[in-house]
Amino acid sequence: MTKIRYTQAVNEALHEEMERDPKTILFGEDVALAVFGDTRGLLDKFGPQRVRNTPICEATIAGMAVGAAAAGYRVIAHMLFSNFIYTGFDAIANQMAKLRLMTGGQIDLPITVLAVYGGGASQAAQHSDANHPVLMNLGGIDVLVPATPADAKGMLKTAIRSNRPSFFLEASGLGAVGGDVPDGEHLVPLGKAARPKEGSDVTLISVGSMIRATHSAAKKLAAIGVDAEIIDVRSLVPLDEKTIVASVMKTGRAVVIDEARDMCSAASQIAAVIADKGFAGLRAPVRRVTVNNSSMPYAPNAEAAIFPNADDIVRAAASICQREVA
Amino acid sequence: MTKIRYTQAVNEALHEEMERDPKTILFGEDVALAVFGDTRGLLDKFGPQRVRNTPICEATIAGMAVGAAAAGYRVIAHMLFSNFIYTGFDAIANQMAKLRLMTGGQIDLPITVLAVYGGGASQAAQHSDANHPVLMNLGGIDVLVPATPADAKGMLKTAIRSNRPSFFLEASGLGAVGGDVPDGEHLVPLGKAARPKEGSDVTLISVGSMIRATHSAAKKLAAIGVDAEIIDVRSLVPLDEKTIVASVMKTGRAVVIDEARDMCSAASQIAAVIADKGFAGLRAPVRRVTVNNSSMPYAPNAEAAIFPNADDIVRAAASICQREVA
Amino acid sequence: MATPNLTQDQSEPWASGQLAMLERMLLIRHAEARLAKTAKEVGLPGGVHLSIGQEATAVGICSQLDQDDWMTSTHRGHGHFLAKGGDVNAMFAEIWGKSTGICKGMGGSMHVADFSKGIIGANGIVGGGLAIATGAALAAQLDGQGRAAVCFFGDGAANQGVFMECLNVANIWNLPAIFVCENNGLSEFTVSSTVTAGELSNRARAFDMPVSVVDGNDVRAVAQAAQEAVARCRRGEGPSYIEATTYRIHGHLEAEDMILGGGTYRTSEEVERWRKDDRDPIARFRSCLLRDGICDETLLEGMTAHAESLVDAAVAFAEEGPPADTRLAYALMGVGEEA
Amino acid sequence: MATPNLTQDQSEPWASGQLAMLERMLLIRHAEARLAKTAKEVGLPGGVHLSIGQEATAVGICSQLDQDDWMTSTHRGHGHFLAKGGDVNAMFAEIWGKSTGICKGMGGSMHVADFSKGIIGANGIVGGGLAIATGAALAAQLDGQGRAAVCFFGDGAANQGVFMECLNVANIWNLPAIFVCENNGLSEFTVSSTVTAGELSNRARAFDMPVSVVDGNDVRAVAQAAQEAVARCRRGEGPSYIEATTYRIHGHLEAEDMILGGGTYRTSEEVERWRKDDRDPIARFRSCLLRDGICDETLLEGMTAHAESLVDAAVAFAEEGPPADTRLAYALMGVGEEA
Ligand SMILES: Cc1ncc(C[n+]2csc(CCOP(=O)(O)OP(=O)(O)O)c2C)c(N)n1
Ligand SMILES: Cc1ncc(C[n+]2csc(CCOP(=O)(O)OP(=O)(O)O)c2C)c(N)n1
Ligand SMILES: [Mg+2]
Ligand SMILES: [Mg+2]
Repeated sequence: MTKIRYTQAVNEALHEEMERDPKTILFGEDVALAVFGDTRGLLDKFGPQRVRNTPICEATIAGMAVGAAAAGYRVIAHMLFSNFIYTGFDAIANQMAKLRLMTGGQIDLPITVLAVYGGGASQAAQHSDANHPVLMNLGGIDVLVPATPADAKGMLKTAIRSNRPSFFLEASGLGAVGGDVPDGEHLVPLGKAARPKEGSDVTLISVGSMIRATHSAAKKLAAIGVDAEIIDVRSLVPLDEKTIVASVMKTGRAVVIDEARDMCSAASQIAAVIADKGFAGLRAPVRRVTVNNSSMPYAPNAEAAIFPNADDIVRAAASICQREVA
Repeated sequence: MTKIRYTQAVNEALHEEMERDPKTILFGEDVALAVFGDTRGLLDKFGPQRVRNTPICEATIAGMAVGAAAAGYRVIAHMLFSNFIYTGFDAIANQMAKLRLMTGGQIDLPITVLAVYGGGASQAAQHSDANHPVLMNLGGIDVLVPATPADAKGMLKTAIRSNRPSFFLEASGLGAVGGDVPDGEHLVPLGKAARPKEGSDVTLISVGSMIRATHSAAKKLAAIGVDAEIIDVRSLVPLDEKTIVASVMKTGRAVVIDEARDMCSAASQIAAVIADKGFAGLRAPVRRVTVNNSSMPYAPNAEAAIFPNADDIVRAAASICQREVA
Repeated sequence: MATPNLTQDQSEPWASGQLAMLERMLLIRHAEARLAKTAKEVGLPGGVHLSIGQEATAVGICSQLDQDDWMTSTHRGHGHFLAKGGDVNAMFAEIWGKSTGICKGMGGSMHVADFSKGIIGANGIVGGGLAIATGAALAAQLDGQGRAAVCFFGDGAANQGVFMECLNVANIWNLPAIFVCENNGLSEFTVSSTVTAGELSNRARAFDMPVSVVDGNDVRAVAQAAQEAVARCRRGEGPSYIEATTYRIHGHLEAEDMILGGGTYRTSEEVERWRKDDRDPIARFRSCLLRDGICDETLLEGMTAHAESLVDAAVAFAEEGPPADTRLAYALMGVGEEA
Repeated sequence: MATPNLTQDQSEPWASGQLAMLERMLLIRHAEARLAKTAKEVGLPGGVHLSIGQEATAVGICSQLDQDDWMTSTHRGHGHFLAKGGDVNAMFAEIWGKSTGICKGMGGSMHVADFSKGIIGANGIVGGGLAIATGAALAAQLDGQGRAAVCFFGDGAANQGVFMECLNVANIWNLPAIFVCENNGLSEFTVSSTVTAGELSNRARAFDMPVSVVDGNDVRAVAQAAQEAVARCRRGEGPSYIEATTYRIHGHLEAEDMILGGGTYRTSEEVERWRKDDRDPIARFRSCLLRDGICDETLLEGMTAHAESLVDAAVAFAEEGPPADTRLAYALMGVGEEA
């Protein structure tokens, strides 16, 4: 085990996978100098054929990823901030998500798109979207939101080797967070949720970036006598419905925590799954802690006011555990 | 009352609203000759200044809508098929949805975007998306999916007069369907669901295009002794949670029917709302009848096999009403 | 298709190359005429966009390509598919929505693709193929085998910003890409000149791209331009732009009359002018071949009959095919059967 | 700002127009230098992108605009905002995240806007302003009041396809739009020439757009080009393209060093060259004004001190302002308080 930062974990995964398969290529805006640090050193190691700075043209970046993958390469495309995904959205939604279907399965599309998502740093509305729900709805695309350095490394490696297109979304608030990562080859399967804490009274289901607030909420809940279980839904597509439902069947209560805007969020999807498949075990309403359908305002205080935090989670959990919050 | 087709209702609304306010303008690809019939006659009546054929450039069409609206016009933009929304998605998700927030409310954006959505006609994956969920998640944009000619006319007129951006989505399967429309000025408020059928055993909550299958399912359910209530969720943003929850509190059971892919669908959102606010009255799991995360295949039999239909609804309802289906 | 030797030397290879081009043009024409007939009389699923009148562009370009070269197409893609060596039976079965279709019935008319022949596919999104072809060109460059990637697109698509983005990327990376604009003067029901500023070819020039503007109804001229562009790709000299002036004889799609409900965007005289033997690409090429003594009327009749028989066989193949697999979509989209 | 009379005639209006331009350039320079200092010493929320070294472009263009004319800006938008008449107090308060900010603290540095002055706003999306400006130009055309819509964008943004789409639409509709490319040779941490094919101005020429390429650090040259373009807008003669060559002295954003972690994309010599008096737009303009006898050193010192005092006042105004309203976002997004 070595303790490294999340960004460093991503960087290691990229280095290892590009080393492993010479048909793996990477391109995007400023990947040479690495805006987020995650692509650092790749150009030097793998050269300007396999690692390319593109012009600013997200539509073409995403479309080229499809074409190069269809023509036999394993493509990693960096889209910088997840808000810039929208600029390339036709190639993502109409081509990447659908080409395998439309061609009757003639091809695989081994594409991994990287992007940093989420708010909390006063980046204002156009640099703060947590837009995994939009990607989840497309079908045909895996959506990954690892919350720890170990998962970041292991899931990214798995995603790059996968023959399905995937979005690997790095929570902007987690980039500097450190954590232990197993030494040597470390792969984490996609589609499996993690359970960082067991508990018996309520299941706190955390999506991606929300893991820290969720851990802190669990501590606060313990103080008022609520024993919370935490599920870290690190993979949204595929979604590990089994683990989620099993936990809720055990605790009887669920709070889903997601930085996305509420409408059609991952939280809503998970709540819907629970209301269907977990109904038999449900003893209370399924609560969602999400962003109330607003984009992020710039002012730190205004952003903090609408950004989901530990207290919101505590309040939601307490409300279904018949506990009073101070 | 006059019986007209859905498309005709849309056309009437456009004529009336452009007549009403000379600052209302319309542009899009081939709006002059009206690919779907909905913009027919507008160029002749309102002239080439206010009604303009654009080049094929959805990014600019959507962006111009924002600019022209910010500069004082009431804009109607036609995007043809809802899949083409993706090509203009930056202007929608990063600009249209956010500009009012980012400017601290300096402006309104009276924009109505028209698009035809949904499958069922062998148009294949790139012309069949039911992508209202993606729009619902953006925040700041109203999303309307009227299911009858009367609602199409009344809601479109309201949407055009509204100062919020809205997407008015016409179900491709409903364009030729006829229905009574009140004579004279007919406005339908946004954010109110309709209840075309009362019932006591289960609430069938239909999103947009699914209304016909839902009605037919209700008839089939009656035959096996299930008295279904139907809610027609004609407005997704704003969503009429009250009407939905009240109905489920009464019937104790809910099936949500939506042509969208399941993940983060409107159906999931509605199911999540029920699992939260309607939990007290729930007597059974909340079922969703949606598309199982696939885009539409071309072959009519393959499309029909994955497209939600009346039998799927009947099965879902029967499963929570302890009824056997033949 | 055998790459025709374009230097007119009366030699056997030259003659057989020329005949191969005509053969392919006839196949496209007859195939599409049959699709029109079937759409009208029996009905076909979905929308059908025909390229009748534009066969010389598809065939001229593809005559210079190998099977290994990549090609992306448009919503009007049957001609490109067949010209690049796609199988007419598999194409018909696809349009009939059968599991014997080239895409197993999952794609239909707007999405015919055959990766084994470098056919990345038609595209329902106007401009959708541009960046995909550019990505394939990147792959071709990395492969280092001298492959080219051709992108067909229309004059309407040339107004999509992604077109210019791709010209830029192809140039800065010196990619073996060939951008082929089929300028038929129409974008759906809009006369392109009313929505297009400047000469399209100047857009390519602005990116320092070699440009050639040719008579798209003269298959030899198209092939000549393609030959040069392909040679540049093979030699690693980077991208080219070819603009072929042509015309579509049929409607934007076969259901056009119904959609337009009496509205018009072009005169029937204009259509008739382009149907004439002095403009029709097949008629023109036939008279060239007759004049050059490469064939005679008998041979031509035989070729026509052969094309028609291939189409008959394709219809039979399509009709006989089993229906599409109703569960395949889930498998291909990678979803479990339980929602 | 008073529209300066650009014909040098030593008359009072001419001189005062020139001084007004210098005044605005000084305000921008001092305001941004203060932002840099505050970002470094105290910290500011979010990312801060400064246009130090590019003041002549913003001021030269906006000197020719009326309050009614529309303008869209970029992520590097403080200069455009101030040049178009935006209030420096309200801008600082915005960056400080206060409810007295021009956008009530909802937008911040990358989104400063003031519709009452035609400032549609800065934009965090590279290329995001292009279609918005084109839409404003459409509105201006429909209004029939002779208004212009100016769109500032960078050489990096010129690689976004929407740029070419907008050139096309602006031309075919003859819109009163002015596309102003601030060509500073850099796109974030990439030297633009490595990702840009051909001359940018040729892209505009391809759409038959009148083009003028000017020294963007010569405010008079920029104003001259703008004057012609604005006149075309006023007369209903359609769009223009202006390319102003310039350079950004500061990093892409103030946190650049931290982000780059030792990596570099330009030499410090290059930066120093552009800092010199013979390149710096303010130093150059000052010597012109001295040479032309429009001002003397005393006046210049007074103007500089005035700019600095305005900035001091702006900081005080920003600091004093009450914090942003924490519920405003919901109200503006039109959501109820209950999720
Ligand atoms: C992104 C997108 N916008 C609009 C359409 C609708 N559409 C289909 S074909 C077409 C016209 C295309 O014109 P052109 O590129 O010249 O091709 P042609 O039909 O002339 O072969 C349009 C607007 C589409 N399919 N995709
Ligand atoms: C759509 C989009 N892609 C990428 C970025 C990240 N980004 C911010 S500024 C910038 C470079 C812009 O260069 P240019 O347009 O020349 O403006 P300059 O910074 O030189 O003023 C990039 C890539 C963004 N903000 N938006
Ligand atoms: Mg065309
Ligand atoms: Mg620049």
